[in-house]
Amino acid sequence: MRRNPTLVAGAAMVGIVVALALVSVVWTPWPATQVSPDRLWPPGSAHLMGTDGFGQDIFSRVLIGARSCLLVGVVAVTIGALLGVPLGVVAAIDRGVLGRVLMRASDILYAFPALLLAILLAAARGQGSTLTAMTAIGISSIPAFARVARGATLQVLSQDYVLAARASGIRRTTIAVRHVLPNILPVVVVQASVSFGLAILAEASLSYLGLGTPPTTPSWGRMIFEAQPYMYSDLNLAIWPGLFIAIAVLGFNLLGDGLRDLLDPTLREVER
Amino acid sequence: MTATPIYEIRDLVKLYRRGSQEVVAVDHVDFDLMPGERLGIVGESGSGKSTLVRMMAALSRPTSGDIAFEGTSIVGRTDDELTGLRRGVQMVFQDPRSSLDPRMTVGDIITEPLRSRVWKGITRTDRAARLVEVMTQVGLDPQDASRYPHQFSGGQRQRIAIARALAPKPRVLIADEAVSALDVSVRAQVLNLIGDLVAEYGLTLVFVSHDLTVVRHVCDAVLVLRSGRVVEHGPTEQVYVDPQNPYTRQLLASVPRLRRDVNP
Amino acid sequence: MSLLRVDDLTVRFGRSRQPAVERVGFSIEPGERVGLIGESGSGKSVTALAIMGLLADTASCTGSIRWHDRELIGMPDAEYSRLRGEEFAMVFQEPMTALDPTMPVGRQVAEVLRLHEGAPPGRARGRVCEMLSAVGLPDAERVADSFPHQLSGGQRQRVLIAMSLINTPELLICDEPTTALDVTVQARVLELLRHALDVSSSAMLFISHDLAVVSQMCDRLLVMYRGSVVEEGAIADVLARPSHPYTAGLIATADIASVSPGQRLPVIDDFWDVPVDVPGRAGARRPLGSTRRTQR
Amino acid sequence: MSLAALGRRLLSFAVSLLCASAVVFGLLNLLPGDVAGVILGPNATPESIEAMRTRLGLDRPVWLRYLDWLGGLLTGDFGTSALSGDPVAGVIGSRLAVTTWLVVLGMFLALLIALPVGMFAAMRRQRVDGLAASGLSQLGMAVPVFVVGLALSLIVGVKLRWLPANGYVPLTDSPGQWLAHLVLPCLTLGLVQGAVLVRYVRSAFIEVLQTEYFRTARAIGWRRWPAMLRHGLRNASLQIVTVLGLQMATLFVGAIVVESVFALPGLGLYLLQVVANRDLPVVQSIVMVLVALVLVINLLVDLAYTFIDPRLRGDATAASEADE
Amino acid sequence: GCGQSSTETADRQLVVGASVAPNSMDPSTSDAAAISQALLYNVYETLLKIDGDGQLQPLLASEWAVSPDGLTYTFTLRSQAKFSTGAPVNAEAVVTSVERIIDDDAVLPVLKTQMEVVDSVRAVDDTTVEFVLKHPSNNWLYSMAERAGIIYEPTSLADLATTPVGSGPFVFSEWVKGDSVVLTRNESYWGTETRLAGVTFKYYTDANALNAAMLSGSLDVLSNVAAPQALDQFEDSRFTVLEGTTTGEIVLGYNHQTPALQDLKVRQAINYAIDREALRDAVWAGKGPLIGSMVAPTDPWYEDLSGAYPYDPDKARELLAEAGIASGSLTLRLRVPTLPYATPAATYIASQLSEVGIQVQVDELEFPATWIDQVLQQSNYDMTIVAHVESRDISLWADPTYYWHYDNAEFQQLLVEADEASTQTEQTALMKQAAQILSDDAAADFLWLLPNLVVTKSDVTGVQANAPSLSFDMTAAVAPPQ
Ligand SMILES: Nc1ncnc2c1ncn2[C@@H]1O[C@H](COP(=O)(O)OP(=O)(O)OP(=O)(O)O)[C@@H](O)[C@H]1O
Ligand SMILES: Nc1ncnc2c1ncn2[C@@H]1O[C@H](COP(=O)(O)OP(=O)(O)OP(=O)(O)O)[C@@H](O)[C@H]1O
Ligand SMILES: [Mg+2]
Ligand SMILES: [Mg+2]
Ligand code: NI
Repeated sequence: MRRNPTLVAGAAMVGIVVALALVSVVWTPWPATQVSPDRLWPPGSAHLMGTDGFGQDIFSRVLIGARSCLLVGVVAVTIGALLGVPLGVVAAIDRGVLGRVLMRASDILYAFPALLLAILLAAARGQGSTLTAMTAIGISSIPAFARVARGATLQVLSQDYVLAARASGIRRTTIAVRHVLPNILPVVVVQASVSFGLAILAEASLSYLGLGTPPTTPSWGRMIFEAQPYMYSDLNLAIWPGLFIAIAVLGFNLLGDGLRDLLDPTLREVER
Repeated sequence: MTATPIYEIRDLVKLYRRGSQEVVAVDHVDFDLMPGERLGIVGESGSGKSTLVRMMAALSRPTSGDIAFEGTSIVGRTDDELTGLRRGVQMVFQDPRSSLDPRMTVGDIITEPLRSRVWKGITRTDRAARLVEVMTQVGLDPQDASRYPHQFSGGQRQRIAIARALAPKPRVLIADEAVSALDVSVRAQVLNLIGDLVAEYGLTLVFVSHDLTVVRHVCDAVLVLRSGRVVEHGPTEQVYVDPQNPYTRQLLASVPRLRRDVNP
Repeated sequence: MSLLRVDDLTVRFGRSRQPAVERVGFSIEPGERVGLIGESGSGKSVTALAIMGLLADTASCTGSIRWHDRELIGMPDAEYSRLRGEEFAMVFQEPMTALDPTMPVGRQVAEVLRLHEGAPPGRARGRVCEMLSAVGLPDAERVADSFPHQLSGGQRQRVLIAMSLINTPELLICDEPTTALDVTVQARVLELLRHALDVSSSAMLFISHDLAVVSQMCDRLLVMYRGSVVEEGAIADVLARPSHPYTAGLIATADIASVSPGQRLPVIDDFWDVPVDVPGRAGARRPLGSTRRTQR
Repeated sequence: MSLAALGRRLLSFAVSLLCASAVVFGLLNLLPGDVAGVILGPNATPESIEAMRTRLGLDRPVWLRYLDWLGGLLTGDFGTSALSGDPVAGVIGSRLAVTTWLVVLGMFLALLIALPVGMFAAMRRQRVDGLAASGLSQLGMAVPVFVVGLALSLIVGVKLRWLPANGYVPLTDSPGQWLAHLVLPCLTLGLVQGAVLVRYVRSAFIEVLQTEYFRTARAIGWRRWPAMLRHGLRNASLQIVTVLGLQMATLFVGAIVVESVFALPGLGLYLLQVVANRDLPVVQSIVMVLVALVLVINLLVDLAYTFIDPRLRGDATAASEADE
Repeated sequence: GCGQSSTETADRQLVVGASVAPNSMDPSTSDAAAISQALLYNVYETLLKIDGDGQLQPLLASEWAVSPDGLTYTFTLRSQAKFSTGAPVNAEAVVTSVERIIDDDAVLPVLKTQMEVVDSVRAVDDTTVEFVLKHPSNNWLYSMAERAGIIYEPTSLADLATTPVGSGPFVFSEWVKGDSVVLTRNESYWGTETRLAGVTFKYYTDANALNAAMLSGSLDVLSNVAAPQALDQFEDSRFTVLEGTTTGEIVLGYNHQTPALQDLKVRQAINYAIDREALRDAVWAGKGPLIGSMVAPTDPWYEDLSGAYPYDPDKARELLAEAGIASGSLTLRLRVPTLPYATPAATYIASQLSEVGIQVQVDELEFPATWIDQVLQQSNYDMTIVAHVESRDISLWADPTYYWHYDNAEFQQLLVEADEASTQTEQTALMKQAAQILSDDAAADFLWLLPNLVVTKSDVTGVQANAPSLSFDMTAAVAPPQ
């Protein structure tokens, strides 16, 4: 631990975000969506981070925003990993038609970057929504997981212990579960961490384009978007959510780097 | 020995495609392996040694030719039809780092062959008993079964690999460069161990190496490969004392020898 | 005066408490061929790299390495670089990876000339081909234009030797130059190396874990064990009267050919029972779950 | 690469394109709402909308429209905009030029930032300044693009008024103005992308630093930086080119955000507009162009690879085992 | 021109920043307001025009006469009027233009409705046109001053969507789709030539980008500030801020088919629950008057009805209780378009309604396509917010099929009577009644009127503060060359 300051820093930052989200479940200083005439207050004792253009308490919104931030990351990463990892593993194990078709599918998917996909999906639903954003970001992270999983699987498959297992008559599916999955886990975890950061950034961008989280749910990306008209006079509105986005993304990136060092120093850079 | 051969290898060919070129890794190889025989396969890097033994263990399919194990062909069989081979043949690989799954305990590694479908009847207690047995045989402390491979030295890891191969009581042990990655100081130990085990259980041994002196020590017959072809095959002593093929002679002559007669 | 004199060299990596090399001292005279032998991880390569000044950034080096009376430890990189490849050179273990895969080998050899002599490209090319022929590469022109992946392991190692000898350095350090090669190729490369050294009359530090090879290449022998030099002397002396159990074991096991087939091979552990005090790390830790000495 | 291998690569590229076109068309034709409503506005009657759909050919079966569109694409005819009635190809062409300038210049800036910083961070990865450099890049990666863009626009454009805060002037109108308008967007893209690149450049060079051939280069007397430039750059560029290719591709899409921050009339901003209008012929074609660009860049990266890496030039490509 | 060519004193080409880009150049077949904004009165002319105070003024017609029964209108055209192609604006051109609106299938239904009342149109001589109406209509003459009344160059009709040709002081020069429309001075304008070299309309989808562009000096005129929170940034000697009115009533529309909203008490409760003044302050920086009904202050029958439902949450809760709605039991979908005023207003309203016990689910629908599809066409909503920018669009409430589904016979009758009223006073009185009904009935919550917040560089003059029509009229603008 002491030897891995990256990991510690990353974990601490992620910890902050998780703590905010947990706290918001039981307590916020003010109702996060309550408008009031106390508009555009600077940070102070009543409102720790001040209030926004609707008189809503920024600190409360930042607290609740941590929830959307984590939710987006968790869902996107889950979609990406659940679909991408098996895809990559199967593509590596089956070098026949199936494997090639899967890899081709993943490559084509790769040509639809998150933002494009989100725009199309959001357009398809006709309205921005957190779910759409999460799905789009998740789907577009599938190829990254697939590639990483495939590469790692190929590497595991080239190890002699797989040959030894085959020589003992162990089935391929058993090999995949017993040897491949545990051994590619570190790479997948690292990728998940990086994808998490990317998902948060993507959600922020989508919110900025008006395709992300809907208006009444506090989300950090949305808060920056809404702070724009006040950019000249009340920078306070944009700084807090901006700061926490940076903390969250930086946290997950550092966590990924730290985990990589911890789990396997020889791991190659993950896909971004 | 009048017994039937345990392996009959006929006109075996293996081609690899490399881009648009073809590489003949094994080129019309023919030989028999008798039960209890200890066969050394020597040759330079890339001469097709590994390819040959992998086909013998049905880990790779020949391009043409036939391999019969205990009288039945193993070529073109599905995994389910290879039960006999899988029970009877085990392998030890070169690199003790990559041949042990870093995320499994030594106990799990050694008993893995017994958990395969070819050994259906074996219970958990049977396996535990066998684990203690083989670990003791190869000179490991059974107490270490819950440790992970990286906690062992190179020589010990190779012992683990050997224990895994011995666990299902195979008739044939194929060792592919089992000592090449080891330090000289450890190599002797492992060689002794293999020699002892083979003698004790009457194993048939296929011992692959590029080091002629090592092969001479454990094997009673040698097969010299060059570019996938057998250039010489005969009893060890005969090959060493009176090599027939110029290539074998060159190989022997190249082995560095300790020079005690240095004059400073 | 010695060509190279190493005193009390200690190398640590990062913050680890165990030094990789501890209080190593030896010297090399002009033209002398010294063998350095020891088990894997005993610190041979680290010693060689310390002399070359090419240790990783994490390494900290103490003690003294003197080259012709000039202290190398702490020498600025610019000055050090002028010595490297010119006065002393090194051949590495892995010929597969020691050459830049994206550059024709001829140009890589020519670089050495240009770096130190500023030779014009035309003349450099001539010298390169000459040198390549000298290390037994018959088709020197073609080889010079090849990329590393188009050459065999033996050819690559010859190119590396050509590279290190082209400026006729006073000292050549070879770190297991033949370990990755086949026996037949190894025999030829060693022969060539001997010949080349005879011509250039350079001194050599030859690292290997194969006692037989060292005995053929060197006059003097250094034995390292867990970071320390445990034995030093003329080859014949050491072989005849090893003073350290590790050396004794090494000699016994190295000579497999002399053990008749089928007999049990001597192992190093056999020699540990002889009580000798091990210099270097007192009470050095045995590897975990270490083989019991009594075990057969 | 052999001719046959090149052929295979091109064939697979074509198959990918075809599949992608089906995906694009399928996805977009699931969208609710159509352009007929937008054209006719708030006061339209259901009958007039039906009539408009018929006029626009929106009532024909989906597969027939797909084939038409595909056939058009193959002959270079991207269809006509349902809203304005003019050919899509021309609009996309002029828009693409803006986006391409943005992406290419942005990437150039990113490289200009990332190469020295990344190399420095790799060289001095154990020192404080090297760590600071990579830490800074980590921080750069954690800030959303639009925040960087807004900040630059606000500070340089509005407060200091050194450069236009946003907007665009075509190169043909006034080269000076054109450049002035592109500086901030390209810088935004360059900073953000550069931060990401630093990471890759750093790790690529760390890898190089640990290779035996780098050690050889040092052993023959190269000093650190020259050795890095002479032997490191080309080898590291193998990895960097891959990353660059991947990023270039996503950049074309990522440019959407930058274009909306800086109101640049590029393809991305246009896409947002036409999606909002459900001008499907245009949306389809833009998405297809973007996707095709990504695929083309991937192809180019593959080819660049064989150009940089001599190991791939001969036929000794990675061995493949046919029967397993 | 008319002799006094002033090329040597020509002012500069002004760059006007605007929010929504046009998607076509034909105002008769595409409903986008941006087309009229750029082209009406600047490029295209009508027989009469609406001036800055909402009054009708002669333009192509020097005078017009109405028969006593209010059915026959006779327009006298200016003989010197001509299109930029050189062709004269004669009675023939007027008849062709009007008949096209009536007969061509491609023309927007709105415009057809406005011209529905025309029974016949006839060229009496080269400069006299006679319209016969089916019944008297006050609205019709007003429509003739807007886009339905544009006089097109008869030979240009085929290419209207891309190359408009008119008789105005500017000629269309270039349209870069989604980015800009360039107009240049009509060197041979029939009337008083403009002093500008031309006008470039530059479009910024993002309201903040528009502000930034103006602040950084890239624009000469900002047609309407869509993010007024930054308005005080323009309080600087570099700029002049003009604050006028538009005809854009921001309406919180109720779907009168939603069962809960059919109850007058519920609608009134909502109106009481919303603090419109605070809402306007938060969302639009306090700019724009509170109106209380669907009438803009530039209309003659304007009355300030904004006091009808003062902010009174208790009253709201009371009314809800009377309507039998328990707190928290009513959930309404507020589906708003992605427009700068709509989403913030939705956030605000959702919060205030939740205080009186109405749950609000806010959906942000992409504008225009999704909003039009979901709200306008399918009426798949309970409440929505949109600004109705057409002038005198109170008539929309008379159409029960329109998306509000407001069906009030009395109101409809009043509107018909007002249209056919023979005097202005009579019409005004009737219209006031109609507006009152909308207010009493809480037909919608009329939030506030979109202000016209024009910013110009301080050397630009002659830009009108009010926007009573869709046109952004640059014909009188003056700016010295730089
Ligand atoms: N999977 C493969 N794909 C393509 N070619 C292969 C593959 N495996 C081996 N070869 C080639 O087949 C030939 C024989 O290889 P093999 O591994 O059997 O040699 P070997 O004698 O075991 O060598 P070593 O001593 O280096 O282990 C070599 O030329 C090798 O490059
Ligand atoms: N860059 C490094 N960072 C940390 N430790 C290192 C580094 N290089 C070497 N070591 C450690 O230093 C010790 C000596 O290593 P060295 O490479 O000198 O061994 P060697 O005698 O050359 O072995 P071999 O015969 O395997 O080449 C080892 O324990 C090794 O782990
Ligand atoms: Mg092999
Ligand atoms: Mg070494
Ligand atoms: Ni080629």
